[in-house]
Amino acid sequence: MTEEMIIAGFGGQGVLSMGKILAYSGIMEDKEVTWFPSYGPEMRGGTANVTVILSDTRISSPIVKHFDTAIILNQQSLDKFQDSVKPGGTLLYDPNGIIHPPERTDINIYKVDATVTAVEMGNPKVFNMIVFGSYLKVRPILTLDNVEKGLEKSLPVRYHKLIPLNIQAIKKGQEIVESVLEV
Amino acid sequence: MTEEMIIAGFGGQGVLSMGKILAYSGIMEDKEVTWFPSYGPEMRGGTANVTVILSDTRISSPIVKHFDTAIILNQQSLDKFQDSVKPGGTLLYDPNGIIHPPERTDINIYKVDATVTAVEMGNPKVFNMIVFGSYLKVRPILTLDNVEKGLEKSLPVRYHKLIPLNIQAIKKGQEIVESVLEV
Amino acid sequence: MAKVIGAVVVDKEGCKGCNLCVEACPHDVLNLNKEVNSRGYHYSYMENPENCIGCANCGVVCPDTCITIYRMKI
Amino acid sequence: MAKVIGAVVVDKEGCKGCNLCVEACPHDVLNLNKEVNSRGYHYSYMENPENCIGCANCGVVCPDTCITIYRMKI
Amino acid sequence: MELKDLIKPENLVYDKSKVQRDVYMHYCPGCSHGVVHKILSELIEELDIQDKTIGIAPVGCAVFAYNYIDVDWQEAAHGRAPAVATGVARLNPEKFVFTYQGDGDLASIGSAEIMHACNRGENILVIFINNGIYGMTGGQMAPTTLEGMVTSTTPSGRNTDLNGYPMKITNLIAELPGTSYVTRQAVHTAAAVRKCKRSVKKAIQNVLDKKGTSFVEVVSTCNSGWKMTPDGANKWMAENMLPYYPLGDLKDSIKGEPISEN
Amino acid sequence: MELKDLIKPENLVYDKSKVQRDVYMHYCPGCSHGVVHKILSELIEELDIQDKTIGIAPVGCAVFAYNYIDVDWQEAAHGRAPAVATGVARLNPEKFVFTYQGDGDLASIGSAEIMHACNRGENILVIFINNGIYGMTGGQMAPTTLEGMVTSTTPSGRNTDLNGYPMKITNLIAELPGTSYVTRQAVHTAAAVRKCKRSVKKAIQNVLDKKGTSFVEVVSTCNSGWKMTPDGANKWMAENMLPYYPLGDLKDSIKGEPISEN
Amino acid sequence: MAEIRLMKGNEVLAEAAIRCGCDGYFGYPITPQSEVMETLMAREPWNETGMVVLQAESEVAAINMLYGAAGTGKKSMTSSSSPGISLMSEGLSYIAGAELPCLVVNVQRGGPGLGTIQPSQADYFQAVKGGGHGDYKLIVLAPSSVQEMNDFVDLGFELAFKYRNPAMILTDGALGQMMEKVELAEFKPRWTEEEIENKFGVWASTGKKTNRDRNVVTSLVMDSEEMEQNNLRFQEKYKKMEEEEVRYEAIQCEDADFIIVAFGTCSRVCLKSVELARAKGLKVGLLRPITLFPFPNKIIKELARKSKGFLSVEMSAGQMVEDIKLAVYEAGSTVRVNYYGRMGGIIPTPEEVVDALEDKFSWEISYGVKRSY
Amino acid sequence: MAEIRLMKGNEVLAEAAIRCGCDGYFGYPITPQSEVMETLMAREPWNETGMVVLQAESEVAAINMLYGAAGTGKKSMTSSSSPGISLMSEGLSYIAGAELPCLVVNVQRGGPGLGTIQPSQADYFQAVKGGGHGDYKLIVLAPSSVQEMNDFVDLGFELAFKYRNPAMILTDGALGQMMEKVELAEFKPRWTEEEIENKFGVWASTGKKTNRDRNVVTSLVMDSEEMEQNNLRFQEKYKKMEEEEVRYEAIQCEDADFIIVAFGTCSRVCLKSVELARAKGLKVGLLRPITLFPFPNKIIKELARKSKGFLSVEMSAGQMVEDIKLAVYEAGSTVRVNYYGRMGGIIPTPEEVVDALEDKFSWEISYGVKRSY
Ligand SMILES: Cc1ncc(C[n+]2csc(CCOP(=O)(O)OP(=O)(O)O)c2C)c(N)n1
Ligand SMILES: Cc1ncc(C[n+]2csc(CCOP(=O)(O)OP(=O)(O)O)c2C)c(N)n1
Ligand code: SF4
Ligand code: SF4
Ligand code: SF4
Ligand code: SF4
Ligand code: SF4
Ligand code: SF4
Ligand SMILES: [Mg+2]
Ligand SMILES: [Mg+2]
Repeated sequence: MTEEMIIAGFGGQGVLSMGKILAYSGIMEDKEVTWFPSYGPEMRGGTANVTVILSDTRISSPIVKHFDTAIILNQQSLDKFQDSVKPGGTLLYDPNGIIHPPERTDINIYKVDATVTAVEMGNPKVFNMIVFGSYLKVRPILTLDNVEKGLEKSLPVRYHKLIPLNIQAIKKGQEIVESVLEV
Repeated sequence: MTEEMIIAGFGGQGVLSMGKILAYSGIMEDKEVTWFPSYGPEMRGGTANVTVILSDTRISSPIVKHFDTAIILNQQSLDKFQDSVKPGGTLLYDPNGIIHPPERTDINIYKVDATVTAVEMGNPKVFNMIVFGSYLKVRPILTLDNVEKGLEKSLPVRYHKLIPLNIQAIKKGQEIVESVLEV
Repeated sequence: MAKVIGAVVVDKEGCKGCNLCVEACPHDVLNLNKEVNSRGYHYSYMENPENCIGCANCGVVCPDTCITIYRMKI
Repeated sequence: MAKVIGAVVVDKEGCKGCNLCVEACPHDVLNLNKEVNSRGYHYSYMENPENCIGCANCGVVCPDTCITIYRMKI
Repeated sequence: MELKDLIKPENLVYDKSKVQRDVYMHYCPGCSHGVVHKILSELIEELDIQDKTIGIAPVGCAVFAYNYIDVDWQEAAHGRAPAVATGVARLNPEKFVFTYQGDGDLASIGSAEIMHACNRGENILVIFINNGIYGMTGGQMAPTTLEGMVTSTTPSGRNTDLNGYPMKITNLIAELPGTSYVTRQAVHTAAAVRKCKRSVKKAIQNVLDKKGTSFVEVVSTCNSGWKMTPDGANKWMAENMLPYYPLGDLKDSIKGEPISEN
Repeated sequence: MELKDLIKPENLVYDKSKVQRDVYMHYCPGCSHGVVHKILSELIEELDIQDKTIGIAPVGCAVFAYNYIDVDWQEAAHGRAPAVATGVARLNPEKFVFTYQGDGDLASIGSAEIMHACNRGENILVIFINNGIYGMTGGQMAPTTLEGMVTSTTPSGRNTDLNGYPMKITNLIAELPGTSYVTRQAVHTAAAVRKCKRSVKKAIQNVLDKKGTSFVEVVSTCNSGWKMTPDGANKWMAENMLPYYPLGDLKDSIKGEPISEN
Repeated sequence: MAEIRLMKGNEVLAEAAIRCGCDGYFGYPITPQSEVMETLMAREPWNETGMVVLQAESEVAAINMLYGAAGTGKKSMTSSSSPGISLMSEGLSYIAGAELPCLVVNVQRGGPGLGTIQPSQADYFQAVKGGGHGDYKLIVLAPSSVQEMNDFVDLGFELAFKYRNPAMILTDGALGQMMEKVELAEFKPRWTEEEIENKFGVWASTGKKTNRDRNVVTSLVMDSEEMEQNNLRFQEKYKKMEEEEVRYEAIQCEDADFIIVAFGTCSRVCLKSVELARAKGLKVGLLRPITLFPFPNKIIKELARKSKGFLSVEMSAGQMVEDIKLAVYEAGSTVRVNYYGRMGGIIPTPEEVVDALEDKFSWEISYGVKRSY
Repeated sequence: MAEIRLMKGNEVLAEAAIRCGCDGYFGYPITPQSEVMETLMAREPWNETGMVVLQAESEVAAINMLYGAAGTGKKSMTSSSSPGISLMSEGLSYIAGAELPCLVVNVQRGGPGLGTIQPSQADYFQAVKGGGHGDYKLIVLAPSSVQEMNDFVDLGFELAFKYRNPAMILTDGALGQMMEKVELAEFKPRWTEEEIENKFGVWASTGKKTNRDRNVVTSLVMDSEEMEQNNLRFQEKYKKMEEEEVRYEAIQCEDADFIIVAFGTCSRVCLKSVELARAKGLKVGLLRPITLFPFPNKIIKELARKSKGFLSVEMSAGQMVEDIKLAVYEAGSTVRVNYYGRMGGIIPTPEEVVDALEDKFSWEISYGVKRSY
């Protein structure tokens, strides 16, 4: 199993930390992982994206041209990465602020209204965990158990009390994700 | 004509400037010239030497292993350079302070008592010009006329009044040089 | 004594919602908008335009030079 | 009052003839020799040894630490 | 009276300088750099020296200053702006040359270059943005970081035993005979900005009059690096930075005046 | 009484220190470097710290200092001795570390390193030989060269318009809170040598007591570079250098003391 | 049991330093490697192992602090990125000249000049040919994973001390910023003063004991004959490294017609290119130099005899390609060595490498034989 | 009539600068080149041509002053020797990245580290491969006589301005300290502000006129795509130099069995070696690269086809020899390239070069045919 994915959105949406939890959860399943962020001063208030690869074997290139999965959290990122999803691959997006939704017809497209749901849940910070949950639903490559362990590993101990809330958000995400197109 | 020579002695004996006047005089005869000094902090009160080459044609190596002529002004330099004179070449030295005189038998050896003569002339500074005169006597490769022109060129104008004295010293040197061995 | 009145125009898109003008205004004229501009910032606007005396404090402190100020005596 | 007498020994070969000890001596004990040492320097020596009080000024200023000093009360 | 009657060209009292280029700046919201850029743009316009001004941009958050102030620029290596400015000014004595440097740039890596340019009395203006931190690289300790201040390389606060003392480099600069005007200003209030502008104007005038080096420190905020809101940063600065870096002129004399005798 | 009765071990009052190595020094006759070397050797012996001393030699005429004082040494790149000393001292806090630097080394190329080592209050001794010239390289202008002084790069005398001002770097060093003891001494007379030795002793003791940076400037001669006789140089120094670089302690306090308030 | 973590390359450099018993780190912030010092400062190893971490006033100061620290026999290191490493050139030359063991990390970014902060490999020449003056060599290690970022800290120190020579980890912004699973090493105690004295008493300046002559750490030798002897000794040392310390990884090279040569980040990309090419039926192998100096000449010479061509893939205008050509020439071979690369901070994709290979060796691929110039 | 003088190489660099209309010199003393600045200071050209001469506080400052001066379109230069040039590495990379024309002189001495002050050629790699970070090239001129020390100042500026690229004169302590007869150039006026504006108004920062956009001198390009374009442009420029600016001298190479390759001081020595060898009946020629970058590859390729071997003679551990091998390899030849050199400040003698040649090519000499590896 090798899953090559990109997560992209605004800085502040928790893009990098979602990738990190993913990677940590992968480690809990004894997978090889690579987390490769874009970096630079434009990150200050600008866009952020991270390539995450999980694999059962040695990971070769951290630079990926065609992704198995793209998790897209704003229009800019959608425009930039839509075409990079492999035919038959998966694109998951939050429709908030999206004016031009994805147009590909050869990939699986899902959407999750995480922005709205997070506000509804009374905590905008769980936004990225809702998205993460949706991802786990459509690409069940990790068990929730290991994700919980991943959370434990990636969060400093003082934040461990927030893990139940995060798990709740993940479950919520699993519930609310909608299929737009399945190929 | 190519004359490759070394002039060596204590710093302060006017080794470098003798070389310079030689070189300038060479230029006056339209020769190619190279003046290559040893340099370094050991010069402060230590030894000094300079390789001078005069030639009618393009000068190749400024680094010379075997010299046509060596002008030697102290024991250290004699020890160091005696063996570098080409068989049949010329060694001119001032015996002052020399404990072990040159021992080669295959070269022309001359000596000039310039230290003493300079004191006698009432001006220790003309020491090197006396030596120079001796050299010109045994290796008449330059005319006195051109040497005078060379002096003019190499001395700052404010010292031009000293040229007659220098010429006098040169002439003195030409007089007093003694042949020790001619092969 | 002549009264001085003033008005400011905020470059909505240029504003980064830093709130410095709001703090700098001696007459509580300005505030940050609930809405965001296209760059995601809650931009500054005249909440109480009638209070403005055109003192230009807001303009002077704005790091992004988004405020143009008008003043007249009446 | 007890009189103090002194004497110095100059390391002839180490001396560079800088003359600083000569200048530093309050009793004109030292001078530079007419002769040179093997390194070509006019080395310092006690010209007027009887004047020496062993004050060590000469030793203290010598940059090449060539002077050893002895003193005794008589 | 309606706003549209008021908002008319004849009533305009404050507007963006023509010397400021019409682009968005990359600075974080509320960053002091923007305010100082504005002051410079306005003065270059007011003094009508756009065509003779050459700015030297640093490496630091102001590295893109050349995109904001519409004059000729040179981007200098980190810390070396005073040397670059020296090269420019010596060969172009009729130009107005200024450097624009951060505290990391000027007081750390570039401390030799600033001391010597000021000691030579190069005829330049130095703008020194002291925000007590390395903004550009993500908030590391600068030489001017206050004791106890948290940065990414002093996560438990600057400890003078380990990291040394906050450096009042402007005080040292004032001691150098090459400088003629040395002042410390801030831009955290409208009054401070106006005062700062007057100081910078005087400093520029000094350079135009070939009086030697003029040096303007601007005690500034870096709300991102300090992890505060922009107003919070201004307040923190007033309460913490200004007592250690008090505002005012440190020197207003003529070039060549000797430093304190001892 | 005969000399041979006087010249006996029991009457010995002054001799070469055992810490000074038994080799001829390469310095020009009458060079101040030798005197300062002697002071250091004597004190290292007196304080019995030979086995914990690490000296940092500069690039300058004293580059071979390691051949003369019998302790462990590191030869530093030109100007960087304070950084080298920092590396040594931080990792070896129980050693006694000193730098020995010329005015070109310390006040020109190495000005950033010396300012920052002193600002951090590195627990080291800095010996600063200010002879107003670059001795080693043949007598070029140094930052401390006096106005009007002739050197090979100021053949018509130092002109402050072109070359800037003679720099009183020790005064700046004294302003830095990391230094605890800062003094300016000379070695041109026996009295000055004795006084200088007392200062160096105090400075070393400060370092042994971990009081931060101690800094001893020695106003010195370079008779070769100045093109004078050794005594002539001493006189010239007393008449010309000392009025500009007056002798005495500039600071004797505890590390961390703030610099003059403004 | 070994500790497994997910860490950034930069963070792991810091953690590995602490664990391998490093005594001191001196650095100056620069993107994309500031996390090295930041991690160290947050870890406060001075409380744990006694390791000293100091933010220097500049890279020039940092490299000279390193000189001082290394000169006392302590395990010391610095890290920086391209412009900062340039500033260290004089210091590196001094360190090499004084034969001080230490570790320098270059997390490369795109140049020349201020350039970009994105990853690059354009400091290859600087690292392997000597950016500073004079004839000297660094031992240059090129990690290609976060795990190797970890492993090469200890290895770098080991080689540095073995040869009394500075070692460099030449990596780039991608590896510095990337997180991967890493197995951390066990903690090793720092050397005590006695151990250092025993190991290096011969040369380190630790304070002159009565039982030995003073130690002088220096690169100065005024006498040319003596300095030449020094130089010859250095050259001997470098030769020994070439004989004994070459490290590389050869992947699917046995039957390969074409050998891609790539190090660091590029080698990861090219690993995938090999897969892609093989999938297309092209017999491609990957040679990954791990030591850039000493360069794996011997294996290249061997491969030169059996392969139809080499492709050097670099994030530079083509630097390592010269060393490959030199090895091929010295093998008496004239097989073609091509270069493909990206610059400005761009990492090539696996696909474009395959395209480049097909393009540059289209003749060889069509005719199935090698061609020389 | 041209003025003939006897001058030191270092002095002539200064005189040539004044005469060619140089606007500014920035330097810091270092043996064996301090006479350059000393001569300038004594000449006081500011009174004569208006040229500015400034003693900087360090080499780092000097190179950055040069950056500033060159950035205003002025003809500016610096000089130093090996350790000082290392300190300039960052600045040189910036100058290359900002494409500023200027002249840098390296009067080399023996390294690494403080080393010796005697002549050396061990900064060859640093000069031609780029001592600083990133992909950049200097135009490198190697004079071999005091006359060329004179001529290459003007030539260096000419090429620097033609390509908007820093040029370097790579020479050594021997040529710097040596006096020879030199024919000085006529005085050229310095460019006026208008001439600079006309020539370089496009890029130099001379003060923004209303009729043009502001000029920015920078090497910073945050965007990688754009930075890559920059890099590609630089590479184009370097390629153009390789096509158009190669300079060399080939002496008695037509019929030569063996080609000695040497530059600078070594080439003078080898000129005599050729005489000595020919006198012994060995057909030896001398190829003297004048431009080290661009390197005279073409002529080497030609000679590779007809000769039986190359001997690179260097005052280093063997640096240029790599470039010769690369050229030979690219000629599809496997003819042997050997190296002979001295280090530590020692200049080889003509005799030892001949001995080395006979020794290293004894096989070829005995059998009269070429041999490959
Ligand atoms: C030689 C070198 N070292 C380090 C850096 C990284 N760097 C860029 S900006 C900067 C410091 C910025 O701080 P400051 O000068 O205070 O400016 P600010 O961003 O706070 O305005 C550093 C260390 C660099 N670009 N070059
Ligand atoms: C990087 C570098 N630049 C320049 C030099 C040349 N250099 C050697 S010593 C020296 C200055 C010496 O002057 P100072 O420090 O005052 O010591 P002094 O000889 O006067 O005691 C210089 C410039 C060098 N060795 N290294
Ligand atoms: S001009 Fe003055 S009163 Fe009006 S909004 Fe601005 S600060 Fe307030
Ligand atoms: S100060 Fe400027 S940027 Fe900040 S909120 Fe006000 S208008 Fe907006
Ligand atoms: S000890 Fe005193 S009195 Fe005696 S020679 Fe020396 S200085 Fe003169
Ligand atoms: S001070 Fe020392 S070196 Fe100088 S003359 Fe006296 S004894 Fe000799
Ligand atoms: S990081 Fe700090 S200095 Fe930089 S732009 Fe943001 S607030 Fe300003
Ligand atoms: S040159 Fe000057 S500093 Fe150097 S040894 Fe001679 S007198 Fe002393
Ligand atoms: Mg800052
Ligand atoms: Mg000095």
